[in-house]
Amino acid sequence: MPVITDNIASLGYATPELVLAGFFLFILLADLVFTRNRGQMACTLAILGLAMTLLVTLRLYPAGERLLFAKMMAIDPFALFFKIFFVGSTAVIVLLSPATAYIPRTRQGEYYAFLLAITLGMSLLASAADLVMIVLALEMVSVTSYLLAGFMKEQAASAEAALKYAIYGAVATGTMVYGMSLLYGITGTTNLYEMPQAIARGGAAPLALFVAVLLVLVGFGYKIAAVPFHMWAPDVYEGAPTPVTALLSVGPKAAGFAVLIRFFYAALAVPAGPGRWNPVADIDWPLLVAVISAVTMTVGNLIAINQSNLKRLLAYSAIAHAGYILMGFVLLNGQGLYAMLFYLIVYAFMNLGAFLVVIALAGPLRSEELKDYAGLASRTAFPAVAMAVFLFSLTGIPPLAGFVGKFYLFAALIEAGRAWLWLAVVGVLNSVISLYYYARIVKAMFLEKGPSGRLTVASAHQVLIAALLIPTVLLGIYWAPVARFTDYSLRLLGPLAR
Amino acid sequence: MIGLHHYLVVSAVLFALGMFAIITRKNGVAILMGIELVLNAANLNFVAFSRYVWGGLTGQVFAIFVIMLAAAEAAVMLAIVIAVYDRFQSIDVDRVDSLKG
Amino acid sequence: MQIPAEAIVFYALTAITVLSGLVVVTSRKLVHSAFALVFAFSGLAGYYVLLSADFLAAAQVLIYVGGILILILFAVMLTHRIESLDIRSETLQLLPAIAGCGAIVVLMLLAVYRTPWAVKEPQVLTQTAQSIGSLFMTDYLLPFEVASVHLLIALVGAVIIAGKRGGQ
Amino acid sequence: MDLATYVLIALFAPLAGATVQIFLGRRLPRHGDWLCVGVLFVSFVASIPTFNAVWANPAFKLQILSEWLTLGSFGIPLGLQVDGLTGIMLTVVSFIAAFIHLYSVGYMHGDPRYSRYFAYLNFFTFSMLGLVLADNFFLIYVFWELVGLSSYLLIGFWFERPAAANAGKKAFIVNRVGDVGFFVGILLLWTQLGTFRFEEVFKGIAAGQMAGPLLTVTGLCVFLGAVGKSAQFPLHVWLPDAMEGPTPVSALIHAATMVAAGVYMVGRVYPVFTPDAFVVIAYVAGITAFFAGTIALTQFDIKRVIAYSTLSQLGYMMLGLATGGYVAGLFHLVTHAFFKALMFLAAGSVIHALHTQDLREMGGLRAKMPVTFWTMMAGSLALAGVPPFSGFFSKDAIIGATLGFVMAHPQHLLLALFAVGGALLTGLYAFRLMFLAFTGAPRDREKHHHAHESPPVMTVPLVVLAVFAVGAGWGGWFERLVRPPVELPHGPAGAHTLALALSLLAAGLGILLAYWTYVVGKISAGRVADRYRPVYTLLFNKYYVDELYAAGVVRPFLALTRGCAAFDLGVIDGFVNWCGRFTRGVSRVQGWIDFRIVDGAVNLVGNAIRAWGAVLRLVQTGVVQNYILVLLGGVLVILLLKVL
Repeated sequence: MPVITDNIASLGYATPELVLAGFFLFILLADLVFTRNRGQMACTLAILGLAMTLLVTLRLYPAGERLLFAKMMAIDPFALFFKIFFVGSTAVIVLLSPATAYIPRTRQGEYYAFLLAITLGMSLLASAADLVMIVLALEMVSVTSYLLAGFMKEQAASAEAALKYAIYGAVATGTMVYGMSLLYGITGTTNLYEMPQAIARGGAAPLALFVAVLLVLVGFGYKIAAVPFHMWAPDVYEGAPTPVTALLSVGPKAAGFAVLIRFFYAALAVPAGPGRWNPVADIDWPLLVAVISAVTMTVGNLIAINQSNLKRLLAYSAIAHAGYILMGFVLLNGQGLYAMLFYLIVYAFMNLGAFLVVIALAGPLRSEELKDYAGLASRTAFPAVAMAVFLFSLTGIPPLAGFVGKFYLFAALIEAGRAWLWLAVVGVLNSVISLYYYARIVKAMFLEKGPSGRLTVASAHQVLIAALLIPTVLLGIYWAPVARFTDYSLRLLGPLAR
Repeated sequence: MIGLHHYLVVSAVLFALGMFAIITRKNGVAILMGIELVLNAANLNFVAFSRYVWGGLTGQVFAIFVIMLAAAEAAVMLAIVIAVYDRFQSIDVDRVDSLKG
Repeated sequence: MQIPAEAIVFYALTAITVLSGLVVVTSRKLVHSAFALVFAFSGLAGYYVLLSADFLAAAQVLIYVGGILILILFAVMLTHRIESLDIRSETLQLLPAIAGCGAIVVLMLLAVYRTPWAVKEPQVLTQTAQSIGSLFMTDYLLPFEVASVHLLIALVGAVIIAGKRGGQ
Repeated sequence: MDLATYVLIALFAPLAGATVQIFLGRRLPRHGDWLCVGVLFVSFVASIPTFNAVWANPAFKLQILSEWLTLGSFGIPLGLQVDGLTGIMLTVVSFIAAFIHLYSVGYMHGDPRYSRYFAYLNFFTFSMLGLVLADNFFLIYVFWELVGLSSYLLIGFWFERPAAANAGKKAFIVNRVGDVGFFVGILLLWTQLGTFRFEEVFKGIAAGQMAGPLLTVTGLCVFLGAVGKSAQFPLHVWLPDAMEGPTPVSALIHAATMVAAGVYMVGRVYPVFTPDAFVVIAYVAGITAFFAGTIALTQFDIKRVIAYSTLSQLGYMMLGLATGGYVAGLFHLVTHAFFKALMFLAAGSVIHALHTQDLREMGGLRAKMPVTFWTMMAGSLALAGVPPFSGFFSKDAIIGATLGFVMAHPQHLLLALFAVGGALLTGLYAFRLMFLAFTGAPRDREKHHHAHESPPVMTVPLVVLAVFAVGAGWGGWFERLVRPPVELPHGPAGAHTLALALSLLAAGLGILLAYWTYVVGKISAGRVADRYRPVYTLLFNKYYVDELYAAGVVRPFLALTRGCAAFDLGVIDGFVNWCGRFTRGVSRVQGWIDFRIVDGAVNLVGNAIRAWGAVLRLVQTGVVQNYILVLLGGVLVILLLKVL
């Protein structure tokens, strides 16, 4: 694999991060210098920055697969996939924010700057090829998340969310760093791409290696909110400003998956033929992750059933979805990874969409409680219908995008043979359970009687909802281009997925 | 003769102490202290491995980055603690539990 | 028993670190914990010297003792009235914590002792400050820059979150 | 534009119409009826080039393929195909559907859910067109289900009426029974042959990769789907009840879409059936043809008479297909589509004028409603199989095929009796209806006085359809376009002449009997009924099939329900309720099969799940240190499992 040691030469391949960092500073400075309309200006600049990031990211595709900055950072279609993903999901949040009243006017400049900062952190995380970079990028995402969660600090819930998030996050990071220190002791390197050989060379130290991997997994598991590292998620999701919640449930989660995949597939697996791997040194981490996956979706769905606050319900649903996505992770083959990436795309559309409806209705409805959604369909039809579509897609009902995503996951498991059939069964059962609570929302909106009086939803939000609704429906019927894109994105540096 | 194992034992004990503090202390600031202990335990590992097993400076550099992260985290967390104090008039974590279920 | 001096220093440092660590986690008074933490961090700095990581030892003292601890004390003072500085720091879920932390120590030590670490003759490192400095400018340039951006984020964020109602 | 584009337009125009209509229908001028009627005519016009293409070259074949889903060795193709049969079906379905849409504008005028009705109707048509065009089992199953769903919505359209909501449910559930069979059949084919594509399945069967009893069973499973959808005995019970839907819907269901789907499907996948399977099919079909005819004799609801006649005719189609009359069976499907749509619309016109469906309250309408009378007469003549009306040609061919089959296999003589007897019954009940409704003195003067001819928007479709009901049998065009996919045995030479004679005789006798009974009065229907009271009662009660189901299936289910209800802890909220109230009406009805069975079972499971969720919820205490303890505990458990 081509390695670029020269830092200056590497810069040319780190343009997305440069642009993001530049705009982050720019917004902060502009916010200090200008005095009028700072919120709008910051929003505009953020959009501009994201657009430019997208542009330079797309221009990186011909670069192929490389290691940059003395093997600190990897650039490959896999990383670019996630960079585009992050830019896209942040862009949705940026676009929906001006029409809401979540963020105090005086702090809007910093708000948008932090949105770019978290995107920067996620981009770095997707590219991180060294434990140092993983820790730094993960911390950047985490710290920015704490701050964003506490952005409405005047409200007790927001402050509480920030505190819990910070404490939990710090513990998870601390544990992960401790695991990394053991990993360094075992392998003598902090570079992911040097680890398989080092592990193979170092002879058998299975127990220490397992402890190290497990502790590192705590850090990643916390980011993707997998059981038993998930417990921060519902409280934080409920307390944080809803746009931030929407972002947290998509962006950092996907970033967690990105680093999880790169870490495990680059450092702890060796390629065994095209599109397959074997775990290095016989550590049975696939089984470990499979159990975590099964428990995660079950716990998430079971608790979600009893929720009455929509944000909290969606938080548990997000936990359950982390479990679904993890199903693809355990297979050690390209098909599993493919299903994961595809599901992430689908998940981004439908989950952001569901949150977007909650956000759009929070203003006119003054509530995020399920009981206030009764009879919503007769008060404002389009958001209600869109919400129903997003929720059914999250359930995995055809012909919506969620169905295709789940289909790929289950099919990959079934294709892999009898070993993982149990996981597929658990997954299907969970999908059924999830229908129970998603349908409850739909039932409330369409069949129950609620107060009368029309609600007006901001037109900016209507447009955004439509923009997310169309792919959610379309991807359920025709997804060939996205599938091709996903397939191409499997070019992970080092071990090629396909 | 002091060897690698000695340091690893100390580090494991520090890690456990830090965890213990995090789990048992009510006070937000005390929890932060526990977190610092955990991070320092990791750092001790890094430096010890660097010295006794692999040589070079990788471990030390990593430890410096961890110290930097700890500083940033401490700053943010203490700021959040102050914000929580403004709302709850307390920094006892078990009283900050309005979000649950 | 060739170099008892190292052993003596090590055990002395261990006594300081672990005991003050114990005080940190058990003291009923927050301020006592804070000061005990100074000793624990200093003990760690001593280890670093023993491990011939002199730059790191200095950084430990400067950043932890000089920076983070001051920060902690500020937070203690900002969140309590001066007269009640010796606020009690109570505990909860004691028994499960003892069991859990005890178990994790045991398991980790098991892992440590079962592992055949490839221990080599320790090299004597000189002038680590210079080497680390040049590493930051070469191999570790990217993490270094990322860390600086990270600190900036933390700084701005801390100001915003801790600032008075309504921001600036 | 190339042909594929036209085909896609023809297929998707109704879908587009339905989509726009469901969201915007109420805001459009005239509630969007022009849009929905318009897209159907677009669809019809777009299907004409296809027809031209197959007409110019009967061996024409067009395939529109697209890989829809692939995963490793598993792939589902998304293919459409056009050949002679689909060319005809595409045109006929869109044509009839278009006129039924047009007719609905008048019939449904002023209904509170007028716009919704058209959306459903468009969707129904789309589903049927997709079914016709599918080139693989997967796709045909998808559209099959869509047809079922949309028929359910339309039959239960007036869900405020318990009978309508019940009928919708009944249709849905009975069809589901058939669909299970179909699904199993498809899965069997797939596991044996590894493909869903018709072409490859046929190739595999021709190559002998699947044969013997397994193939017979598979074929019967597939046929079970058709039994449900095409309302063959014993799953026919839903069709007469489906009359509760708006009359144009009945017309659509009976003529071109729903029931035709089963027959079309059997024709489409013809090579899947073994001779043994065909014997079973033939008996099912023969029984349906004959007994439905006998029931029709005793009914007084005008729509029910036509409904039972549909059952009987469907039996004929299947009988033709099963006895080697491939072309005859499908031909009858097409001619029947024309004259049955016509008869329903004419009946609708009568109902519209009289506001009653009871034949006993009609009579003497001929003068009041001349257009309706004459068009209906054309339909009845076609139905009875009187030359030169279209029905004659197709039915004659079917009887010919059946006789041929019976001559070759004398042990199946019963089939011939069913076929000929059915023809006699057809003439009898068709003209019983005509005479009772249109001739003689009006039996309800009040209603008769208010009766009037329907508006042109309703009569024009009648006239157009009548033209086809008369002429669709001429010219041998169908034989030119549709060829059997497999080599069929030729029946003995004399079969056709005999069939011609017998069918003419049977039809003539039937009509004559009707004339004697209901016009001349030589035979008193009442006295016949009295003399054979048990038989009459049996027929009048439709052989008690519904009651048998009630005793054999429904009551045990209800008993089970009560058992489950005992366990039911009374949680009302939740999925089941939502499912139960899928349309609001469905929930209001207690009826045929009580949803409480499902309610009880699922609520039980639901309660258990909820209880678990509530327990797990307790862990989420709100104190972050508890969370961290759980984290630590999780790590420890995993570690311990590893170490031990």
